Amino acid sequence: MTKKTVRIISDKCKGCMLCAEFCPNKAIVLSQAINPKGNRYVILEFPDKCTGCGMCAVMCPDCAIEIVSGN
Amino acid sequence: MTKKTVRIISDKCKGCMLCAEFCPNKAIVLSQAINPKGNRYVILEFPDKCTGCGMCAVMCPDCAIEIVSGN
Amino acid sequence: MKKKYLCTGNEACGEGAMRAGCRFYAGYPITPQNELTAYMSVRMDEVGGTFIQAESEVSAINMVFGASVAGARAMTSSSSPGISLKQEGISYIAACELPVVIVNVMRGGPGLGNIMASQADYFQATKGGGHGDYHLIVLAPASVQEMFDFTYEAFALADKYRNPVMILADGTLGQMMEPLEFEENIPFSKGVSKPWALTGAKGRSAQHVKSLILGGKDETLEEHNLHLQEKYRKIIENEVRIETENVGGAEIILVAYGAMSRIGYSCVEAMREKGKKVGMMIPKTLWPFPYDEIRGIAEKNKHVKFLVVEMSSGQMVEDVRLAVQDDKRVFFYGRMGGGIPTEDAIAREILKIAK
Amino acid sequence: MKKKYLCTGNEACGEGAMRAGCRFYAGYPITPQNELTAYMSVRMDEVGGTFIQAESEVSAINMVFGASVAGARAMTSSSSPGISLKQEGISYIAACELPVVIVNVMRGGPGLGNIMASQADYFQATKGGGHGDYHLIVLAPASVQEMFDFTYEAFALADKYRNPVMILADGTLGQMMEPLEFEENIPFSKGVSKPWALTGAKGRSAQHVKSLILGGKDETLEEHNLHLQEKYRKIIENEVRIETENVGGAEIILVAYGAMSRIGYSCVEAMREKGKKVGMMIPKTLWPFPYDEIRGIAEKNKHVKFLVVEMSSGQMVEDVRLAVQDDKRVFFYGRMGGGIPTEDAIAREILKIAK
Amino acid sequence: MKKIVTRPDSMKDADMHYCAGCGHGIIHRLVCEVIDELKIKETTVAVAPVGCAVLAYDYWGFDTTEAAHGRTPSVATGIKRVLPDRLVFTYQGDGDLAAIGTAEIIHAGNRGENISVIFVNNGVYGMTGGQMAPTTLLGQSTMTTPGHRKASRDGFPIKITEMMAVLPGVVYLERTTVTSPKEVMKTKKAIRKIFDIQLAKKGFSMVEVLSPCPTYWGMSPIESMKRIENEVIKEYPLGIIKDTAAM
Amino acid sequence: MKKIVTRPDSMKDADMHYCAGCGHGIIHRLVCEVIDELKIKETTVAVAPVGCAVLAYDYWGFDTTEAAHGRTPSVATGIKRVLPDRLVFTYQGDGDLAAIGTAEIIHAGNRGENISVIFVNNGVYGMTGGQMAPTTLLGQSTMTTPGHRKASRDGFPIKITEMMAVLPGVVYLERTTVTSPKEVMKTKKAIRKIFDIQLAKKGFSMVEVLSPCPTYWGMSPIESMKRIENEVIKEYPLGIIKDTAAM
Amino acid sequence: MKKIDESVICAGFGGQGVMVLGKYIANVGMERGLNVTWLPAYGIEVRGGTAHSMVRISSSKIGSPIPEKPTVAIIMNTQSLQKFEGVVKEDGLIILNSSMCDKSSDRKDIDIVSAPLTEDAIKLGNVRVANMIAAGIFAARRGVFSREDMIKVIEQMAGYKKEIVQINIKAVEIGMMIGAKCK
Amino acid sequence: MKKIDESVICAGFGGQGVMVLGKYIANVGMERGLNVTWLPAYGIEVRGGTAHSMVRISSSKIGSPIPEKPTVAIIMNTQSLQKFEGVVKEDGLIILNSSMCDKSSDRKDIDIVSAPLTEDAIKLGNVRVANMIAAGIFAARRGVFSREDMIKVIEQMAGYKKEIVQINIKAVEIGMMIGAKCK
Ligand SMILES: Cc1ncc(C[n+]2csc(CCOP(=O)(O)OP(=O)(O)O)c2C)c(N)n1
Ligand SMILES: Cc1ncc(C[n+]2csc(CCOP(=O)(O)OP(=O)(O)O)c2C)c(N)n1
Ligand code: SF4
Ligand code: SF4
Ligand code: SF4
Ligand code: SF4
Ligand code: SF4
Ligand code: SF4
Ligand SMILES: [Mg+2]
Ligand SMILES: [Mg+2]
Repeated sequence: MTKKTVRIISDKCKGCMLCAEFCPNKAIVLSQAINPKGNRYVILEFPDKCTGCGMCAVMCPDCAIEIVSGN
Repeated sequence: MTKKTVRIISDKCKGCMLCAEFCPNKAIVLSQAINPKGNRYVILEFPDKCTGCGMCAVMCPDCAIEIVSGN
Repeated sequence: MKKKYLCTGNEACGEGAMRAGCRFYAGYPITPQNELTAYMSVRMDEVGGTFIQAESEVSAINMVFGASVAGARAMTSSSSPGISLKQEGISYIAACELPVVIVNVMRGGPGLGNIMASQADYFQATKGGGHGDYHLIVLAPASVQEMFDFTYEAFALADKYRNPVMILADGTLGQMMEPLEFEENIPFSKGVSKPWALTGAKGRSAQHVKSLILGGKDETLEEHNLHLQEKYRKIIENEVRIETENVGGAEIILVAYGAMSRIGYSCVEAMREKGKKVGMMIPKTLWPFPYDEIRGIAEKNKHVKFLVVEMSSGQMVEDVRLAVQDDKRVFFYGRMGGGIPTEDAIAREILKIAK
Repeated sequence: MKKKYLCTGNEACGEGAMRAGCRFYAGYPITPQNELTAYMSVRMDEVGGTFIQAESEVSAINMVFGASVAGARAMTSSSSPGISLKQEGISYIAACELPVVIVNVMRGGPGLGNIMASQADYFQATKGGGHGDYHLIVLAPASVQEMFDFTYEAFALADKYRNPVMILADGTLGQMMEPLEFEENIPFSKGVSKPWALTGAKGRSAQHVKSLILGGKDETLEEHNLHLQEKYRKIIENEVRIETENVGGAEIILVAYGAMSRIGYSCVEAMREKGKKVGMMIPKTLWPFPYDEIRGIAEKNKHVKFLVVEMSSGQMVEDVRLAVQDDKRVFFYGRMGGGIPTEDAIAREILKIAK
Repeated sequence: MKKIVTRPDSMKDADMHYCAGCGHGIIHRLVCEVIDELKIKETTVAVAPVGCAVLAYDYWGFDTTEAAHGRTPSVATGIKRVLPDRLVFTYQGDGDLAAIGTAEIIHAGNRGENISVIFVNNGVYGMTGGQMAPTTLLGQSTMTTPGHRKASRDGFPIKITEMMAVLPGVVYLERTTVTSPKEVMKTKKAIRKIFDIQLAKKGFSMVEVLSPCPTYWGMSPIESMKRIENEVIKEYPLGIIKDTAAM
Repeated sequence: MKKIVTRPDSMKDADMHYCAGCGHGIIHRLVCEVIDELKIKETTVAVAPVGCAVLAYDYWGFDTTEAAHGRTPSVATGIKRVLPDRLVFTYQGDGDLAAIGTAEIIHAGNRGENISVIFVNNGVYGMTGGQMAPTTLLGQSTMTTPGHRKASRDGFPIKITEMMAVLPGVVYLERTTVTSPKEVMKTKKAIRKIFDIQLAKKGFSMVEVLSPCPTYWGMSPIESMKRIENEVIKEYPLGIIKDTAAM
Repeated sequence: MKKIDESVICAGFGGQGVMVLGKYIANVGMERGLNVTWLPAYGIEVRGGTAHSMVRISSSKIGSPIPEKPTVAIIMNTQSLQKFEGVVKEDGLIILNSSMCDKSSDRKDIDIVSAPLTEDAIKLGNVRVANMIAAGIFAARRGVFSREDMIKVIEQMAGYKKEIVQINIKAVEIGMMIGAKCK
Repeated sequence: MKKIDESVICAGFGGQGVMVLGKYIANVGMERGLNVTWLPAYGIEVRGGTAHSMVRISSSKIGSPIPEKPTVAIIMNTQSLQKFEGVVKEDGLIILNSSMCDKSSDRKDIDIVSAPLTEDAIKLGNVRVANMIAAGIFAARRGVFSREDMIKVIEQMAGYKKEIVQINIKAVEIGMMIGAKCK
């Protein structure tokens, strides 16, 4: 079985931090960079911590998070 | 003490019969005559029965009944 | 087979709608158009259409908005104060290019006024009572038969141009009875296909109906307005209607619409019998207004004068002035607040002008 | 002492109302006039007046109806769709002859449109968006200063004639900032005595405010309408306002109002510097409209042409045509839906006409 | 001869245009009786509705204004805020209050406007000729409900008073009727109560009066009273619905 | 790589104009998820409000119409009566539903229109820049309540959902929020529920979602969620408010 | 075809059937193949009070539905007499319900038929058919409608209710007799 | 008095203070006794996205508040450069926030001052005063306002909050230095 993890579509992210707040494993953090729409966005800073539980995606108001599985 | 009784202002009466219906002593009846506004009106047919209780006046929608006392 | 009924204008209007395939009506009671609302309640019940007595005129106009979005032929009706309440909705309907029929059986105003006939909502109907640059097609029936015919046709016009159409009647027309004749078995009109209607995105991509246009990816609001103006130009080109009587050689032409034109007709007939050269022009579309037709007559005959008669302080007369472009040749006589110009009074005005 | 503020037109309008003694405001948020609503909430709180954010525009206009009935100087404001919703209320207010000030900061239409500036509610404001024969006094400020001054004066006019007054502005005027100057210690205007107001039947017999007029013992609705018309005639006689610039000897006269006149002014200035004979007429009252003033110029100088520029498909131009009575001399250039005619574009139109 | 009971002082000596046996006449009189009792004829401003009671100002001897259909509470709000010391009340039919004026009555209540509302529920649009009102009972026939009112097509009789009980700004709600001298007197008491509440500046209060419209119920005035007692009260139970006025 | 959770099929791949952390984005997605689950993308007609969600049709991949501010339920009524087999729902803000549209929502409910309503209560007018909504809490500051909302001046936060519970035509009412994954999933379930009710032709139902407006609450998205949990829920308790749908 | 141009005002209290009377006459006109209009006027009051309806019947196109000089006025009560006595065209007709009018008309230039219509109707068994007696008088007096015309329309309008048809026919017949007899 | 006629466009993202910047410049103009106008433009989107404000400052009466050929454009992000680069009047000025613009302007007929305003502001301790640095550049470069004019208005606008006044003054001063220095 392949591990589930998170893919963040950084161009859609507005940096609201709801995903990070509700990640049970604190795997997500805000990056310093700014996307083309002028927003700071989040990154999966600790991929190892991510269990693919999907809480972050449930909270994301902007469909900026996908849960994926595969290699 | 002078007896209380009823004065019906027949020009105002529309013949709705609410007064007659609610007179505990059935002192009021509808007359055959028609007033200048084209309505049949009620009269105090049985003055002796009237106790001046005022129920008729309470029910009259058209202020067509007064309770009076005097000789 | 043609059948002949004696019926009121309000009922004729309702039956015209039914025959045109109107299957959705929402309204709110108001005199002098209550017979229309009541009639629709019965007829919709008979044919399985929808009749809703809405909680207000505002709600009713937005219900027909919805019904039209869904592709139905839909109508609402009211009288002056209620029509004022519909102005936002009407502007939205025009902006969204929804085919909807709106009936105004005008009464005396302003405010609560009274329930007598009036024509004082002409400006509201023709110049835009709502906000923004839009137009209703405004039809002015003058008989019970026309209440039926114009309403029947209103649905076709509305669909053809994707534009709201108003039937502008008045208390007299709504409540008077005349024989109404129509083909018993004209099929209930089926309307036209409406690919723009929202019926679910089956076999096509999702679509929307809207009037908020912010620009960006889609068109700008200015482009949308230009499109509307282009449509209005087409309507002006194709749909102007006016009846004329004895205008050739006339010295004075009476201009009147709706119930007023009926009284005018009686007056003109009587004067012609007495040898007066009086003609008549009866606009049947108030928007588009027959500017060219009136201007044509005014230019052909430089001496003809126009007397406009209205049940108002003078509204259509402005359009006649715009057409004639010479105030000295345009006269007005009107009464307000339920007053109806009589044949006698009109005749007096004509004689005054003739001098 | 005069103080000078840099403030928006919306705020200037609000302060003008406060200085005029307006102590009752009811409104409902809508862009581009939100700053005015917000401003009134703060200022009313400061002076102990009443600010109500109503549940709708319909409710707001009827609240000011009530406040005016009780004798207060009262105001409501909105933008195009919200003003459409107020039409029934406005007709009632006019019919009941209540002094009320209504502000319309126009936006792009029809329908929801957008929040850019527009002048497409001219007809609605001047010809009667509501039902029946009535008129608002319609003032058209063209600067932040005039937003203050005209609003201040609107209350006096409203009281003087017992008539609703509309401030017809647009998104540009509402949101632009300019220096505003006014006498710091002009006394809050006290208004005039209002014996007709309903304050309780103390020391006089009971009285009422109403627009339902059935005739019978009291006057007929027609008489009431004649009374209104008589009042309107007085207003026409006394209150028409227009600014003119260099019309003597002009070959072309630009006619524009509100924010549009500002852009027009820039254009005309530039053209005059280049030696073109271009003048300008800026109506400040849209109703009563300065027909006579424009007609006067048109008659005095048989060759002068008029270019009307509006942020609309052409509404005021009809009034100019009515004044000039010669369509060949009246030209129009306009943009819609938030488009604003530029100085360049106007200049091009002028040059086209000049040829 | 001394008059013991007669037309109240604040009631004008005018013939009312109401049909025979119409409840409006009774309720009009009660309002005037209470105003006389409170001696506030000179400090009252009333707001009449659009409905059969539109001409109330022809019958009431205190200041009264018209209001656009349903906007009665908004007009009253405007007046009351300007003249907080006057007694301001609205008098509204069920079309006026529970149909077109739904938003206005609810938000006046929600603002806790210190006004009093007399809500005359006759289950029909009287003035316009007997169309369905939102309060019309199921099974009742009207001009716009072919056959009779059916829930599936026409919706349900609305209990707006019960709805308003949810609002914190509303301090007193009572439903009464005029079907007998006793009920009439209770109605009068209720009107007195809501006026007292306003005078004590306690906030928004309302009395709903179940009232007959013999004309459009198609029955005699007496039958109409019976219908209220036998049918209408079942849907609209009488009594105090809310009382947080602490008076 | 396989996508296990991704943008729902019926959600367009468009950037939403909402502010960071706005609840509208979450609720939009939930609606689409339910529509995909029910496989009704092709038979749904939605009615968008005037409010921040006015552009919902740019994000939803099913037929959607605009409606004039507050008239959303009337427009939905028109559509549903013409197309009884389509799923028709409105999506409305608290200004749209509980202020200008009070009469429309109540009477759509009272008619028992077979439609579903998603009511996004964020206690403020987002689109017009943060004015008071009828749902604004006492003590909350907005653009039109100098200082903060005071009951005496500005009225009370309105519980329209509780009011609608009085109406027989309304069969299901629930209040939810989006303050945590758990609450978000509950909201989704509630949306599913009201759509199921409509598909079963049971009548009018509504979900009120307490939703954050970080921009006009003047706090971060996370603080906004906390505020809902700590303050808003006290005034607007979560849970099923009415259920007579018998499903 | 003879040129016909009649205009009839039917006026009285709300309950006196002046609306139906007008509609009935208009219907008969239509059945005769004539142009007709009918127009109600509810007076200034919302309810109650005096009302009237206006009928025009013509062999040529009808313009105004509002007759300024009616050829006929059917007057059911005193108030209506005051209102309409003066407007009737010379050589016209006034039909007067003497049961409800406390005076008659002084006009010499018109035909006046005065009869106790209410009482006659009560005698017939239904006070509500007073209006149909008036219709009969009109038919007889102005000679525009035959008995057959009149009866056919009663049957159409009253429909299936046999007794109602019968009593209405009776009323019209009595009216026609009165109309024929009076001078 | 020298004839002055400046028109300034301030453009950038919502959060970059382009509205306040415009108001500030207009205020300084007013304090100098000049005629001024300020007009916001929120772009086509309801919220977010690029916005701009327009200022006119003139010694004569101002007609249009919408400069068709602005003399100055203060450009805070790439999108705004695309939009306004072309409209600036010849001999005009473009002030460019190079921190947020991925390219500069090619125009040869105008004065271009490019500086990393965002970074400079962060260095100053508050990213939000990038706009005030731009204001300083404007003042120095166009020579219409003196340092005193600029500072007086900051004090009026920022009011009692001392630190805010200080950092804004600093920003303006830095801007004026940049403006004086650059060529
Ligand atoms: C805007 C508007 N819509 C409709 C009307 C017509 N109208 C007058 S009264 C009324 C309803 C009357 O019913 P209700 O309020 O129940 O009062 P009632 O006559 O039964 O006492 C209506 C619909 C109007 N005058 N104005
Ligand atoms: C008739 C009308 N009035 C006012 C407006 C302005 N307006 C747009 S949205 C809105 C309210 C938005 O608040 P809400 O419904 O709570 O939605 P939110 O933006 O908070 O999601 C208002 C007042 C309008 N467009 N139309
Ligand atoms: S999927 Fe779960 S564990 Fe992974 S980032 Fe999201 S919330 Fe955290
Ligand atoms: S929830 Fe979505 S928008 Fe918010 S920070 Fe996370 S990925 Fe970005
Ligand atoms: S006063 Fe009493 S007893 Fe006398 S008539 Fe009236 S109800 Fe009857
Ligand atoms: S209650 Fe009044 S109106 Fe009715 S019958 Fe008796 S006296 Fe006449
Ligand atoms: S119609 Fe009904 S409510 Fe109106 S006056 Fe007659 S009985 Fe009363
Ligand atoms: S203003 Fe509030 S409701 Fe609107 S998009 Fe922003 S956060 Fe959401
Ligand atoms: Mg009623
Ligand atoms: Mg909201």
